[in-house]
Amino acid sequence: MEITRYRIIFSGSGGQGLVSAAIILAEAAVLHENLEAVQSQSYGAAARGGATRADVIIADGPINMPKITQPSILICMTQEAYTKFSPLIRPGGLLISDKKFVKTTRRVDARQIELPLYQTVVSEIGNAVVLNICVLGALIGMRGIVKKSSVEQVLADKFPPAFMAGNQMALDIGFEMGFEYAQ
Amino acid sequence: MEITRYRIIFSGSGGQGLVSAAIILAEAAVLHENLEAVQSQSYGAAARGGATRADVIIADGPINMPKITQPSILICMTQEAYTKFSPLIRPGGLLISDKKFVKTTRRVDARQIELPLYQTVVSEIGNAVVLNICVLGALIGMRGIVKKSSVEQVLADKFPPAFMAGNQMALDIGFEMGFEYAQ
Amino acid sequence: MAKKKKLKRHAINREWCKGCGICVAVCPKNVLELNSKEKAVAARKQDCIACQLCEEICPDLAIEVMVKYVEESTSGDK
Amino acid sequence: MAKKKKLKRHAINREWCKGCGICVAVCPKNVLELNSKEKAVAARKQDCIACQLCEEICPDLAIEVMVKYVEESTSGDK
Amino acid sequence: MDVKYYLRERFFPHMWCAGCGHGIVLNSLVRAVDLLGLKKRDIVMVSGIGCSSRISGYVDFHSLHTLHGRALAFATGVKLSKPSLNVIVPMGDGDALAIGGNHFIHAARRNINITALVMNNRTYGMTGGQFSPLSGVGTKATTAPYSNIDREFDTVELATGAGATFVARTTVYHVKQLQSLIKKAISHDGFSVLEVLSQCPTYFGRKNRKGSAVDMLNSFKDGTVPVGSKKKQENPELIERGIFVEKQLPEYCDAYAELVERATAK
Amino acid sequence: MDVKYYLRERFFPHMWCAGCGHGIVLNSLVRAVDLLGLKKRDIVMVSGIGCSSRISGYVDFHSLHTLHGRALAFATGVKLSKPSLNVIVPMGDGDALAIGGNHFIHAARRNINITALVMNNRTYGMTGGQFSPLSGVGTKATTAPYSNIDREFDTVELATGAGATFVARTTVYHVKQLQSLIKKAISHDGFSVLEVLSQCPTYFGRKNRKGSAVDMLNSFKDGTVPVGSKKKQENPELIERGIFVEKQLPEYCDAYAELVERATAK
Amino acid sequence: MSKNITFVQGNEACALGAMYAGLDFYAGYPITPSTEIAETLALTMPAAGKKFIQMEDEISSMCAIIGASLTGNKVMTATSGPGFSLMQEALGYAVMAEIPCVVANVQRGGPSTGNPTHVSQGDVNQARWGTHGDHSIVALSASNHQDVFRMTVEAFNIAETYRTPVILLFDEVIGHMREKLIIPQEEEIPRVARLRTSLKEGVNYHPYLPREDGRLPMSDFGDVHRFNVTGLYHDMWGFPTDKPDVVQELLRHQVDKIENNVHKMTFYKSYFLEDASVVLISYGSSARSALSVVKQRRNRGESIGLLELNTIWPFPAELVRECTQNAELVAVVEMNVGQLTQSVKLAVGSSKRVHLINRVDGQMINDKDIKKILRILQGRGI
Amino acid sequence: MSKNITFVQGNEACALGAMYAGLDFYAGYPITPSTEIAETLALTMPAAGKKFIQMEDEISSMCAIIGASLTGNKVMTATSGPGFSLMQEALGYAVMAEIPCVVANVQRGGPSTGNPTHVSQGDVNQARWGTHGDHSIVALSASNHQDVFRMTVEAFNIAETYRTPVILLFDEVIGHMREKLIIPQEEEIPRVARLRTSLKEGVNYHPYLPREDGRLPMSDFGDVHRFNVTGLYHDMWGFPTDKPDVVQELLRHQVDKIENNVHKMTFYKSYFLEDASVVLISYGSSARSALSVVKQRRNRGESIGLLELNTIWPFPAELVRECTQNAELVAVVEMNVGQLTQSVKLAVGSSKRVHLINRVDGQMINDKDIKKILRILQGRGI
Ligand SMILES: Cc1ncc(C[n+]2csc(CCOP(=O)(O)OP(=O)(O)O)c2C)c(N)n1
Ligand SMILES: Cc1ncc(C[n+]2csc(CCOP(=O)(O)OP(=O)(O)O)c2C)c(N)n1
Ligand code: SF4
Ligand code: SF4
Ligand code: SF4
Ligand code: SF4
Ligand code: SF4
Ligand code: SF4
Ligand SMILES: [Mg+2]
Ligand SMILES: [Mg+2]
Repeated sequence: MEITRYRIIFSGSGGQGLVSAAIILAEAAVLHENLEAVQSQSYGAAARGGATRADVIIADGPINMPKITQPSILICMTQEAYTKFSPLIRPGGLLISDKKFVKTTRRVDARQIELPLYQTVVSEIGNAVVLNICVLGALIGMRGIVKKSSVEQVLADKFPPAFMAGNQMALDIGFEMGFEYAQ
Repeated sequence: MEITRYRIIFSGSGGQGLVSAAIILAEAAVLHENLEAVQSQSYGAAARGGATRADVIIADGPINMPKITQPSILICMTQEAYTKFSPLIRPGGLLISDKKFVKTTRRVDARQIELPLYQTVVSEIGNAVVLNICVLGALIGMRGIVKKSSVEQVLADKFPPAFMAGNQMALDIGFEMGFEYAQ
Repeated sequence: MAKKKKLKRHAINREWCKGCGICVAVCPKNVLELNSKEKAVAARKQDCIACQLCEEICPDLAIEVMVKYVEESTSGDK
Repeated sequence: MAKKKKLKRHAINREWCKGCGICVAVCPKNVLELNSKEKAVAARKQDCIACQLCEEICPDLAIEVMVKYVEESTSGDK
Repeated sequence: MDVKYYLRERFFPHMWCAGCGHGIVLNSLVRAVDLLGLKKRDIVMVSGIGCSSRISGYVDFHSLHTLHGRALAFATGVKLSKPSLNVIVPMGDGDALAIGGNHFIHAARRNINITALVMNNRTYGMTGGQFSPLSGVGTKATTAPYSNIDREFDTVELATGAGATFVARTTVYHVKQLQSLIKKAISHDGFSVLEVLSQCPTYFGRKNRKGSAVDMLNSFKDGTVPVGSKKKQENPELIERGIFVEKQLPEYCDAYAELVERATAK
Repeated sequence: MDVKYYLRERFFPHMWCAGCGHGIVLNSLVRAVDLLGLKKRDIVMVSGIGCSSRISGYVDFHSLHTLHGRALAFATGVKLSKPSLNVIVPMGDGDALAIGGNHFIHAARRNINITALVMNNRTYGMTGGQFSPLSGVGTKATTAPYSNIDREFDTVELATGAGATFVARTTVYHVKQLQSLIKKAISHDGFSVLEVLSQCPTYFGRKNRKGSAVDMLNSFKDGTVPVGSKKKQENPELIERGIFVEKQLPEYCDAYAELVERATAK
Repeated sequence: MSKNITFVQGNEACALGAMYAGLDFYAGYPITPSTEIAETLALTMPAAGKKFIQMEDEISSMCAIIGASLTGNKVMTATSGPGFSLMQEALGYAVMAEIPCVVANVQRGGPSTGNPTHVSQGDVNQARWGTHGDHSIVALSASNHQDVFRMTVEAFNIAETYRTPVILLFDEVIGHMREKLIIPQEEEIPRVARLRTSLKEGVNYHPYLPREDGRLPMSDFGDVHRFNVTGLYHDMWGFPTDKPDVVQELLRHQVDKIENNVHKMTFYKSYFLEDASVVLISYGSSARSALSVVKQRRNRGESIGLLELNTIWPFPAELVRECTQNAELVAVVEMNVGQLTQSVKLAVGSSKRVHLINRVDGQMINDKDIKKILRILQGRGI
Repeated sequence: MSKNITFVQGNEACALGAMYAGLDFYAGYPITPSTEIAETLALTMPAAGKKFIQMEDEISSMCAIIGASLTGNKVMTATSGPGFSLMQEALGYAVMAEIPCVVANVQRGGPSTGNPTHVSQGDVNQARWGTHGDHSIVALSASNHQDVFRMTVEAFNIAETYRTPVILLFDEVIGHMREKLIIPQEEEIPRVARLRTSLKEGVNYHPYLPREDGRLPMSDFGDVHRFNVTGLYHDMWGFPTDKPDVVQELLRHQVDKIENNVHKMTFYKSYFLEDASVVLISYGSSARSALSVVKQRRNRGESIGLLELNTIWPFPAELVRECTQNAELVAVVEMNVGQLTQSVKLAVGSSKRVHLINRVDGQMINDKDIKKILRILQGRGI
């Protein structure tokens, strides 16, 4: 019997690199922690204009169903994404959103955590490109889905060395912000 | 039960108009004598280079099978056609060939009649184009498959008036030549 | 007498504007800019010459430059 | 010394020839004709200048003009 | 001008990315139609598949959104069966000249009165940035990671070689010219081809470091000159804009009408 | 010359009608190959479907008889996968330019080293005489009983517009030129197009009262002039023969080899 | 003698049937053995003021007739195997966009270029499944020219009634042979006209909203209603959507409008089936030979019958089940490796009773071929 | 951590599998959801000195790979529904001319443009019958990336062994999702090389004369043997013929080489079938959900099992019959209106036991969907 640990949806807009964040998370789990993971995302005309969505499921054993109907963790990086996806969240789940982009409502039955991710990244790194890594940092800071070192390894393997510093900073910033909410 | 009267194959080379002759015969039967007829012919690369073949079946009632395996009457207007098709003829059938083009052999189990059709047409009409009509004339002269008047009507309906004289001559010549062998 | 186009107002459809910045870039009078929500706004209306270039080039058909036609002022020095 | 092409013989493949008459028409010396079986034959061999046009144009590749190369006769008047 | 009169408003904002040049073509198209005074019910937009092809869904004409590459074949059926209609065919560069190349040259050959707008963004936008037959040697694309070795067509030369009787080119930067050429192309009695250079900032731009949509628009300004300009001789890299071919030859539907006269006279 | 060395004799006499021009193309082709001194095993003939396409079965090279209109696409696979081969593609006018038009223009665009011989008899011979995109306005055909309204392509202009780097035309009457142009086309390093006017006495000739095969050949003699001849100016109806385009541009397989170098260098 | 009697090829009968049905627009590309359909229409259509166009290939032919259908015309194309393969993408478009159109496929030997001048019935299952994606299809066949004419008219009727492409699956023997055809009187065969919406300008017209009776009235391009036509899943106005419920409903609608109306589109002929312990099932030219065998055997007193299917798709499973209920032996006579036999087996339920009698060498199956195999099936050896 | 572990899309797994199998030549045209196969190969092939070409369309892509196969290469193309429809004519050519090649079809919603970014398994029967004429075909599927890789290698193996086109029938979910793939060691999966004739120059080589073991050794274009390749029926040298006996023999050879070797090409997985009274049959991504249901129900002690088919065509009827012999209920789980269900019914014989569990709205069928329908089938209502 499979033991699913996490069903995570990253949502936001096309340019935010959330698909990459989802893949990096899944790779950290699969390549460095001997876990299973499945990642999928939205395609097509929907993906072009509106909200993107990237799903990651992480588990100890084989994952049969790659699609998430009820995320245990939902990350929303635009208002549109929040509106569209927040109804899906599993009651009692975790919803992380960005303070600048999302105005949350009370109607969501989940623990909602608003973080000033964008603002922090821009002010501390000066480059919004690494926002997605910061999101990822916050997520694993909050919930130890994978080890920070695993993510670091993926980043090191994936990107040219020149990018490492920025990524590392973003990851650290996010991690710290998230860690405050760790349970 | 169908009563098949005639299974006739016209064979020769592409330019000889034998397909037309076959069609005219069948039309005479269908349009003017209330008989049933089916006509078919060879197509494709085979038809281009080698021997052409046009089949006509004429019967009192419905004709189910349009293809002739054993013709009761075979007309051969080239040596190649003779070689290829004479083995098919129904034992005791009738084989009509042209003296100029075909050298017959004894090996065929049929009544073989060689007529100087080409030569006569050329010398008496001076135009080999109507050879096919002459062949048709010979055929119905020999075996009253359809009335001569029926063929004349088809010719009149099918061709411009200017052609009628030549066609009529050819038909008459053939008919007379054939009539000598009428049984 | 010649009539002259004058700006009435810019009707910018915030729902349709995607903040590409094309109108901002092509405006010959630097009238437009993107606001904090990345939507076009007519920040310097007074400079607008109602050329309608922004309207005609907006890929999201989000701008209408409402114009009025006024008679060419002849009161000035000839 | 210049060599000159001379006819050895025409090899006409009767099996392949379809009697189109093209060789007959293009031969500059009117060497060829169709026989009663509608096959090309070299009726006036003596006139052939071995130009091989008939060979090169025959659509049925049915003609080969066999040639020999003889030295240009210099015995005549110079 | 009230562009909304010509639009199917409920589908706006449209699906194109921010800064996509295709929206500018749409903008100019409705203005050209307005200037021509055409009735909406007399226009059929026939398109294939691609980002560009989605344009037909946004205009309040009859619209036929067909198969990738086949729009001109469908359009030929529409036009010949009802010649009174104005048939406009917006096409992507892949749609028109990769998979659809054959219908393109045959429509040109027949000189059937259809207007083909080739929205050339030098990429397959809809499928995510593969190279197209107009990308050109040296460009990058998801299927040309080591840079492209495929020579490009010159749309104008191809259309001309195929016999099109109206051939023109401009860019989405040159909106006035764009409107005017669309008008001329629609008015032309015969097959007309208008190539419009259009930017895809999302794929072509990103892959080829062409900057923002604004940067790409500026490159249209700087990289093109009017037909016959001297600058072109000095710098052959420059792309010419304007009308390259404009001639009158029998239009296909007209020729068909004459054929019917011949046939019924018999 | 021993043409039989290059022929598959057992299939002779061939299937073409008496006087069909396609046989003359075959005749010239084997001579051109002989003159070039090519080895039989280094040649692949790729053809589509049509009377013309049957030519590949008669020559003792590698032969690939494919689908109607698709020969150049198959040939592209052959050539790119083994660039050392000489790939020659004999095509009918319908095969090359009706159903196969797209592959034709794209092969030209890519400049892949393939030789396309367009055997233009202005009809669909194999299917019995329908009009083709090269028949021309005013001709008759089984599908144009009231005379044809379809404009024709000019093969030379189309190939040129598509970017072919070698474009030539001659007729089966001009056998010496035919041999020489086939040689040049094969030798050209890039995509080469040679249009050969060829007679179909059986269908085009008969339907259009062009007389015998000999008459049709004579019309090629009388109806054509060398490229650039003054006669053409006096009589624009005349068709030019000769080389129209001959230029060197990077060949596709060569460009691919360079691409591999770039990719493996990484 | 009445002028209505003609002696024509099957392909001509098809063309004449199409004219009778009201054909307005034809686009095609020549291919043996279907070419005479085009050639006949090239002569007759312009003379009747109708549109005939020879396109650059089969793909564009299929596309062109769809375009022409949308301006309000009855349309058709004709082809054979290779061309039919090329038409599959656009055929699927006609299914999805619900465009009335008729496609004749005069079958020849396949696969590929195959045996182009010889007979086959090898495209039966391709007609059903040739285009990608879930869909249903209508395909009719005929074994003589009178039926070729009739089925051609019915094809147009079904196309218009159900807004669907209809395939005419003929074969080389039928296409090429000549036999008698009596052209029906003007009103002899009912003809279904294009159903156009009666909604006036300004009233919201839904091109894809079925009426209570299931039919979808159309509106011509150029008429007052402007809507969208697409090959994407779409809503009732014709605009693209990927909403799961709309997708599912549209797919079901398109499949069900055919499958639920099998009985209304089933054409067939039965010969001596009442008491038949041996039932032959056939279609197209092979049904002629099957009929010949049945008549011969009946003359000998054997209880054998024939079900000739003029409707092949949607498969008339109910009819086949009924007709074979009491049969000890069911044999499908066809010129392929057993394509319709599969469907017969599924319909009959017990596949042990169902056998194939076929010929696949390019020659028409004849009475002797059938009798030979039948003897063996009946346990009587060679 | 071994370098052989990767985390990739199914499309990448397919591309990597093809490289592992020895892919030399790829030609294709982009289309969602298959494009990543081409994109991955555009990156990896040139770097390995292999040939990658983006053609002008799918027709030419299919033709180009056939041409390249004949020079001695392992070849492949990839596409989705609309492109697959366009490839049908040339696919039939590959069947007729017996050309080894692999065609991946990553299925999306059809018919027509359909639902291009959503999942479907609607091309199952098209894969079988999409090209005209009688023929057989091989089609493989997979439900996870390890199998995608493996089946891709097997596709090349079958293509080479039987000189036949092989179709890889994946679906959007499999193509797009990312999961773990362990790249096998160099010799871990056997790879079948092109079988070339050992005949020397001058010795009469027959490209279409089967050896005793049924295989037909090939000779590369450019090598010493010159022969003819055609889509017409042909003799053992590859030259066209319409001789009835040759035609029939060639057709039978081409059909039988596939149908008679079903057992050799059947790949499948079985879960808990030994004692299962309920047997689910599935393939592709829907098999994942089916497996999930089976595991859940087994945990509850129910006797339910799953047969996952990796080989879809030739249909492993014998296997299905065996696996379902003792089942009270057989349910085919697929994302279409029941395409494979038909074949299962024919195999099982009694169609009353066989049911369809499906979803056709573009969404992946999940465990809940299956359980819902299963309850109803088991008479337990909603
Ligand atoms: C037969 C077929 N092949 C491929 C596709 C996939 N496809 C959709 S749009 C497209 C290309 C789009 O490029 P282009 O035509 O240039 O339009 P753009 O999106 O760039 O405006 C492709 C390859 C398809 N839908 N149908
Ligand atoms: C897909 C397809 N469509 C149509 C045909 C029928 N067909 C065979 S050859 C041919 C045209 C032949 O004309 P052309 O290419 O000019 O060659 P020719 O016979 O005149 O030499 C056609 C239409 C076919 N074989 N395949
Ligand atoms: S051009 Fe249009 S979409 Fe772009 S910023 Fe201006 S108003 Fe907004
Ligand atoms: S109308 Fe002209 S000046 Fe005014 S804002 Fe627009 S572009 Fe600027
Ligand atoms: S050209 Fe050739 S085929 Fe024609 S007549 Fe002369 S030898 Fe015979
Ligand atoms: S070689 Fe020349 S001269 Fe001699 S027969 Fe031939 S064409 Fe005539
Ligand atoms: S992908 Fe490119 S072409 Fe498509 S909408 Fe975005 S910018 Fe425009
Ligand atoms: S039909 Fe025409 S093209 Fe074909 S072989 Fe005969 S003459 Fe030549
Ligand atoms: Mg594009
Ligand atoms: Mg031709």
